[in-house]
Amino acid sequence: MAENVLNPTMRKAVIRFSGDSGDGMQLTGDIFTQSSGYAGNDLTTIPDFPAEIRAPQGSVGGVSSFQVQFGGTEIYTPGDKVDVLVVMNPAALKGNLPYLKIGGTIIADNDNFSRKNLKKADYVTNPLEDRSLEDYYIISAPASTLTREALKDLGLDMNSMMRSKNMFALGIVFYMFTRPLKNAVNFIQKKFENKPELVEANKRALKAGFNFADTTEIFGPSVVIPPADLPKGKYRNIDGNTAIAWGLLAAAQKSKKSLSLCSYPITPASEILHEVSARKDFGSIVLQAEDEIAAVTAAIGAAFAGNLSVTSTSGPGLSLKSEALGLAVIAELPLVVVDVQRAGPSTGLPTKTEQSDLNQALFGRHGEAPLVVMAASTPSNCFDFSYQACKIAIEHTTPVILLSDTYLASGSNPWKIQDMEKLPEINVPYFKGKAEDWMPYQRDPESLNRYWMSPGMKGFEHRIGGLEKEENTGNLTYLPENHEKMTKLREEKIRRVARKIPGQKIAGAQQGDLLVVGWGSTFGAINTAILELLEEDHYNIGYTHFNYIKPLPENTASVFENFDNILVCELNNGQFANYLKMELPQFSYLQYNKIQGQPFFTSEIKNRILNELQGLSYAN
Amino acid sequence: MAENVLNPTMRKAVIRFSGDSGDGMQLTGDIFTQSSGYAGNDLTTIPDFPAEIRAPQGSVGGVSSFQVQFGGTEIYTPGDKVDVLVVMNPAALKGNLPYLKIGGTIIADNDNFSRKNLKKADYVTNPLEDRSLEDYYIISAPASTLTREALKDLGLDMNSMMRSKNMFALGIVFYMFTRPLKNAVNFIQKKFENKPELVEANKRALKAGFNFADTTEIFGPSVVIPPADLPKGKYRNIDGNTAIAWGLLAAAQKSKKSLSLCSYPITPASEILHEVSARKDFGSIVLQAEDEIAAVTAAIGAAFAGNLSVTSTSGPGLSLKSEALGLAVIAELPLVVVDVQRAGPSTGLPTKTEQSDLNQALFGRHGEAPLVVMAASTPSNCFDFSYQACKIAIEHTTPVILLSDTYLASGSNPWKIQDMEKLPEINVPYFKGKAEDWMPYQRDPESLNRYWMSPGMKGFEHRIGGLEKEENTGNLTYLPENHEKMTKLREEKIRRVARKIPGQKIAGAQQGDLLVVGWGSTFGAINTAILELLEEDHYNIGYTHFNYIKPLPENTASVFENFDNILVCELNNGQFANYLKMELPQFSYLQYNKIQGQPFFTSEIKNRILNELQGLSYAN
Amino acid sequence: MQTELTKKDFESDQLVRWCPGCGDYMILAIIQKVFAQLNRRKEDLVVISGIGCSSRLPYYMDTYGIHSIHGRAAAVATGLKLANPKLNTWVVTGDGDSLAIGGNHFIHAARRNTDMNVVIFNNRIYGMTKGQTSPTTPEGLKTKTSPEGSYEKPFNIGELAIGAGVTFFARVSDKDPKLLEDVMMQANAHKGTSVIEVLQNCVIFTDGIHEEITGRETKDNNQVLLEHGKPMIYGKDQKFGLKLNGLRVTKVPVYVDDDINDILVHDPTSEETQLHIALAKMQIPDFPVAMGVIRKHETTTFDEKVHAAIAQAEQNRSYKSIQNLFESGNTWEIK
Amino acid sequence: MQTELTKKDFESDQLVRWCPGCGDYMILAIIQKVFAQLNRRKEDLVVISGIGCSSRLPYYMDTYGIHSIHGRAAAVATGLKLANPKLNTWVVTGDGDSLAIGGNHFIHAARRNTDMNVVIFNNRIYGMTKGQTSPTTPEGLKTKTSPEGSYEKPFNIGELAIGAGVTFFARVSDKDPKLLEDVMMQANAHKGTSVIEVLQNCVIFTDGIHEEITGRETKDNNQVLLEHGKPMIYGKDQKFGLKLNGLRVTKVPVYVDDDINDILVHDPTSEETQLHIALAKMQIPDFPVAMGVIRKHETTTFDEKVHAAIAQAEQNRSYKSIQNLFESGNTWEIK
Ligand SMILES: Cc1ncc(C[n+]2csc(CCOP(=O)(O)OP(=O)(O)O)c2C)c(N)n1
Ligand SMILES: Cc1ncc(C[n+]2csc(CCOP(=O)(O)OP(=O)(O)O)c2C)c(N)n1
Ligand code: SF4
Ligand code: SF4
Ligand SMILES: [Mg+2]
Ligand SMILES: [Mg+2]
Repeated sequence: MAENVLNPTMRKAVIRFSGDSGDGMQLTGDIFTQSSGYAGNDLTTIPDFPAEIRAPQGSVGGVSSFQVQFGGTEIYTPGDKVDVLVVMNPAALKGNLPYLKIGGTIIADNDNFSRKNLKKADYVTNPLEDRSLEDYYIISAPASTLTREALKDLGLDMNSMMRSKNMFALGIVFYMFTRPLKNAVNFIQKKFENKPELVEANKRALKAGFNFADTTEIFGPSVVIPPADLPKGKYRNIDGNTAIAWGLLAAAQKSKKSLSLCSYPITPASEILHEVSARKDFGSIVLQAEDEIAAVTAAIGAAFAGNLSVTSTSGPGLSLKSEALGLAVIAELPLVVVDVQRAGPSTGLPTKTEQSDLNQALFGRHGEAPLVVMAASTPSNCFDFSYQACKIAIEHTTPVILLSDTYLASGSNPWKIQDMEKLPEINVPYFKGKAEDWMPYQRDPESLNRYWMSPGMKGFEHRIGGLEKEENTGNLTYLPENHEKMTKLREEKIRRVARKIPGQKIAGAQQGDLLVVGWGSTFGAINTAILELLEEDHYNIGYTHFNYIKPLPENTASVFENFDNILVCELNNGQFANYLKMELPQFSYLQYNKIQGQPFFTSEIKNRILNELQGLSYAN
Repeated sequence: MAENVLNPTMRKAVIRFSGDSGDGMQLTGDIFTQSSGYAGNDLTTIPDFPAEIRAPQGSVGGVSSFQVQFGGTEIYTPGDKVDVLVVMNPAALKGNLPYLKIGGTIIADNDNFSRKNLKKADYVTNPLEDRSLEDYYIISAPASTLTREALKDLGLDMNSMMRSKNMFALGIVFYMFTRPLKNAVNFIQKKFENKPELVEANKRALKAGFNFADTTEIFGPSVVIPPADLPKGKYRNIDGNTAIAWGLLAAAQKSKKSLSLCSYPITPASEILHEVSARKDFGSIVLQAEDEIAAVTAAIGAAFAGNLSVTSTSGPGLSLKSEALGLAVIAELPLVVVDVQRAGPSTGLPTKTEQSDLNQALFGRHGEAPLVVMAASTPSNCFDFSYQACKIAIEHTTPVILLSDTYLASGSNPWKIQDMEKLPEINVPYFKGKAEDWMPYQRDPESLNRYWMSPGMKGFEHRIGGLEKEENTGNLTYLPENHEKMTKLREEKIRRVARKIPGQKIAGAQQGDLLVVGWGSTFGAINTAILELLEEDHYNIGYTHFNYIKPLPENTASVFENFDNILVCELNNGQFANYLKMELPQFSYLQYNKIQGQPFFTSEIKNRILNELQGLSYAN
Repeated sequence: MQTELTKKDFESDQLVRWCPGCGDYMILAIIQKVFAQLNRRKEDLVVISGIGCSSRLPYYMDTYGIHSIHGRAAAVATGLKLANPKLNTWVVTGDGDSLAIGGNHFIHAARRNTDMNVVIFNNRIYGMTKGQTSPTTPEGLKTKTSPEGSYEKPFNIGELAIGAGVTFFARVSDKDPKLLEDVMMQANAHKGTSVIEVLQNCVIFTDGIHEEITGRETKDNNQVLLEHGKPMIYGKDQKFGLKLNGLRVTKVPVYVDDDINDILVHDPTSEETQLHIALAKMQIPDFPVAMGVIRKHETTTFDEKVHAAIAQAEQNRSYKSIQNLFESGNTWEIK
Repeated sequence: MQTELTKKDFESDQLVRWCPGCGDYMILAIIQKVFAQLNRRKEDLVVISGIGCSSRLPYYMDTYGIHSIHGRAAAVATGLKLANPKLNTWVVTGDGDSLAIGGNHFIHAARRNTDMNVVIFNNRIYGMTKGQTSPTTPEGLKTKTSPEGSYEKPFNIGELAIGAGVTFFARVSDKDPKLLEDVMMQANAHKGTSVIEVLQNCVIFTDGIHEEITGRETKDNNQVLLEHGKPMIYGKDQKFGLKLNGLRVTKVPVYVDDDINDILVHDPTSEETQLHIALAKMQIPDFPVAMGVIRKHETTTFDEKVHAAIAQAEQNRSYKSIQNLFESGNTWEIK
């Protein structure tokens, strides 16, 4: 039998809760996550939903999962493979077993492993009993029976009772990881505030599970994951889409602008629209537009009107916005475009993750139409980059594309709650002088932004539009030299944003054989790989991760210079590497590309780096 | 006084006809062009229309011009500066004098230099008389008076008579260049076939001009431009848009497919739509769609239905088609997108020329969505590349973007009329076997194209769409490895097109100090510059011009290797150079970019090359 | 001409992946059934959709099909039908797909009158993206994007389509397989763009939204089935009828046989649209909702016109061949 | 509140660049005149256009303005108006801009009823791109894209707009400055989306296309001016009137005073649309073309609803501050 991966000295662990869509696995995961937060752990979570809205019950296609990695050390990913797999039915086992480490533990509701359910998952015999799982530790718990038992005098019908059996499973996990039930109970009480019978039912099931574990001898030692060394403060768990929405709200308030969010729903960006729609109490103006083109053009109208204007979308929508973004570029209006990337060209794999909209963001407009491109890299820093995108858009009167993706959108990690007071100021570029001294395309000599004067401001009446503008006056002109000048000015304006953004930092070796380069959502996997490699005494590897893409941070070349080789890792066919070749052709770039609709696994990155290192030494 | 640029030994000359929009300058130019063709000259022409539909009469904004360069040698551009400037009014002189060489000749209708007309053109005194034109040779001809005189017994009203005065001017030019009037008379007879009174009027005016020149002493020696050494055959003059339209018609016939052209009007692409709309006699199916998205998606529907499907547009339309092009890529359908580029981002400078849609063509789609990109380089070879775009689209079941631009669209040069019989065959990739042995995403092992089976074909019923496809079967699948495999297959399919296209050729030195690189419509200016430099004994310069952009011809790297330096010249901010950096990062690239809505002048290219060469020798 | 086709011939081998209980299943079944009765060669049938739950349908049909991109099905179908007018062309779409992002292609399809059948699955919500307001979401309904209840005035599909010039409009519920079949057969027989609005139930996001109209208990009083040449009577025991009062349609009781003479008789074929619009707009509780074929006015189709223009051009051809075109006008010879 | 504004205050310093004789000049002049009478602060007036000859207009107005991209003016205006509902918002567009590429935004604007005035310059052609068929080009007209005569059925703008839910629709000719002014003032007074179709003459590509309707000789017999509360009579000497016959509008002679009692009296404010549509659809030679305000039915505007929802949310706020929102739900402290 394989060694048990669970042991009292482990500093981090990965649990995956999985069951039928109706089994409440997301809630279960949320509660456990929350208690991990309380325990002072760092953590990262990722859900895994079925592609269909509601796949047939009990089928592998209908399995819904939630994975969390938590630890006494910094945690950057939800984990490649899991230590504990909770399965509420055979389909969940079937679908998720590949994620379980050899020597990991399966907690299974064996009441649900009926002949019928086994068949739905294409099992001929019961895997809990047929010894096919010998490499794992199995905890078979009659969760359904014992939950029913615990709830029997509450007067609930069978369906309602069964909806609490996820809490039974959670109780077992709480026991395993020595977690106080109090946290979970608090959570349940908040969640079902107005439904005391549900609070009671869930509490009882939870305790029943906990007690089952406590009184059953089959367990190994229970585990205590120590607290991580996190900065002091108040935390909450946050997913990327909520973080983006909140970043927008914060930026609106700080800039004293109303927020206009004009969007058309699309997976996986819709939640940003949902969250802001629910936040009308902060004065947010939301337009669910008739299509993506209406969304972006309405946002342009709102930007001209003087609002902080945003449109959120995913790849197909970004493509549709191409033409209008050209207008925003030449009109030089502040506009934030949030693109939550999904996988594939066209409709592709709409629920999967990928980083393949970078080309579209950088180059996807006719004519010379430069704008700012940036990317968030963790669910919680989606807040920061959302805020920064607004700040840059406003201060530089430019459209900004912020890239996120499915992985960040649905994943979550702890966010140290920001203090609104301490967020960086946003300086709206109003023209401070008299109207007579102002011209519509006059620029700030430093950053080259226009001034943002809007209807309602007396004396600043002016027209903007898509035709080429005369320098300063903004009048129409076909003069050849003016067009070249304006084209260069628009480019230079974007380049100068680099003066305002932080320089690239290097993790690991500050110089050496290999610099690993990542951007956007791959941070967690790459960073973990680098940390592990460092621990394994690979001192010749550095790592730099990009959040600002266009323009690149000013020190990029000097960072690259310190390494003999550069390996660019990304979830596409090489778009960032290609961009680097254009921007910094003096370097050559090794590439690691994965195009599978999946995030990188830490192990993949490690292997690739080790392979590259080996290749290098062979070459020597 | 400056030396007369006209002399009996000159081997090529440039004439510019200019007058008010209503003065018939385009027709005048056409007739002269035609007679140059008859004289065996090579030539290139370019019109210059006012930006407004109809600007005020007599104003500089309302001047319409036509420029032609013709010669006893190969002619690749309409010429930087002109030898003879015909001006029908003061505004024409005002607007066009900058184009006239020092020592050039002005032929002016001095009847039209009235106080009123001078004022409309902002002249205080009459330039024909105030000695301000001392550097030029002036032929003042009372064209209006003499035309009226010549036509007086035809019973025409004054307006109709005045419409013939362009022929008077043309008669003078015919005399200057020793051209037989017969050609012009033939042209006039064809043009006004059913209007004998107009034929007579124009003939008389023409002869009157010719006679005026003959009998006036003010002329220098008349000039005979010798015939050029052109391949034997039948020729006609053709502009780029007509050539593209005809290429489509030819490809449809050769592939035995009906042509479906689905477009939305836009300057400067509309004429393609107009020409095909007028060619319904060849069975062309034309849909003027409600917008560009409808145009491209209707074309996709037509492609699925088995037609040769095309959508023509310019930059803003190309941007709008981004999303749908992704569908064409993943559906792997033959589709030709003609993008006649215009200048600037957004609406930009819609009547001016530029090459700045290359980024959009190469990268302007979300997800990994590769397709073929190519570019025509002369008005007449628009035919060849239009035909080739269709051939590649069909044979490789892929969307192809063909880039042209305002310069090619409106310019013209002689086209050696192709023999339909001799055009390369187009092999439609039908599956030759039985339906049972076929799968929707099965590929030709060689070029990796799908087979193009369409509704109406029994047993081949299948569904396509935007979701990722399983290899071969085309069924939906989210399998990670499949997505990576299909992404790579789609990319590789495009790469393999390189096997079918001709290699890059080098003009001038086959190796040496500097390789000049161009693509698309800049061929004429660069090639002329290179030829002139060769004549000036610069043996260290080579020139290679790209028509196939994605994929690049297979021998590109080996061409580049032969030179120490590479200078990429293009009418944008460096898009092709950047693409080369990505594709062939082993080389470094010097750049010459012009972003003025204007084509390169030969002189600009020459100067730049000479500067670069000098820089290189300094560096040595 | 060929061996008879059955419903089974139109079932593809792909697993149908809608939520259990979704109204889409019924529509799929009826389309398959109808296709078997069209008396057309299977290879001449094409189903084109956009994106949405509804738009998944082509995968489940063993015909030629395109699952295109969001909103564009009508444009794709127009291109296809013009390219090969022999194809029997069906568009399957949702309320979001056809009326939100696809609105422009929808009205232009209605205007042009290309011969195709457009089946709109109207669940009054965006199903696939999990429950946002659609252009047919009723005011007041809480959705993901209108947590306080939608405050957008919805389109009435029939009114919009007829205003844009559509020649055939019908409404039917996903609970009424017989009428569904009948209406689809009529749409197929109609030359021109036929729009069928199916009141479709989304069990997840708008469950029961059409219930008052289509529910067993309430439907008799809340629906009027319009049939060509028949009086517009409805209600349990057919006790109500529709009558004109000036320009307004009003509802009146039908007590005795004589009352029936005042009752409007349905004529879907009239060129005038006013009454058709009035009927399409009737809403509960004041009126019954009109079901069946509301408008069906035949006129030349766009595909006919396009191909007639081509045929005419071919007859009066300017050039006898492409070679001839190349060599027309002003040419010269280099010898 | 401020010094009185004059037409001159709204003239920008840019050279007006339409063809001499173009109908656009008159419309520009009247818009400038109307703006001077709106009694609004100049800085609160915004003119938004798409692309086309007509869409050049904002450059000639000394107000805030956007010359946006082709077809999108209504969407841009919607975003702007919601962002700042105090702005007096005008959309200037062409028949191609608003009904071809801009069709979707047009129908959704009509549906939503955001408070703005949409002036469509209907020259029944694409002027700026030199003469292609537009969605209002009459069948049979030869254009660059239909050299044999257009075979597309055009939209009737009023019918489409009303079918999509518009609350204000008027028609007026560019030759009738007084009516133009009057209609614009009414549109401005109307809360909601007001669509004004201006029959505009393009001297280059469709010169005289409206001549039969608007020409001095023919207009009396070919136009009926609709005025609220007035009978629909027209013709030289007002000898004709419009009457209802069943559902149909018919034209009848008005000989004696008594005849007038049968004549329809115009009520643009009714919620029902049938008669408005019938009036909007009247065409020569069988009918006079309806001019003036055909429909004007007030109801809550979209901008009012959006801001009412915000106001309500602000009152019943879930979080007293953004900080409060951040700290809501499940949080924990690291000490
Ligand atoms: C360009 C684009 N925008 C948005 C989406 C996301 N999307 C997919 S389906 C859909 C709405 C579907 O609603 P409906 O047409 O009513 O179909 P239903 O799912 O309700 O049947 C949306 C917004 C997309 N796929 N593509
Ligand atoms: C995306 C895009 N497609 C096409 C065009 C070309 N275009 C400019 S104006 C126009 C039509 C204008 O017609 P209309 O709106 O009727 O205005 P008019 O010129 O007749 O006043 C077109 C097709 C464009 N500028 N942008
Ligand atoms: S979400 Fe609604 S419309 Fe979509 S499959 Fe499920 S029930 Fe049907
Ligand atoms: S082309 Fe027509 S619409 Fe345009 S400016 Fe000239 S006359 Fe007016
Ligand atoms: Mg729907
Ligand atoms: Mg127009």
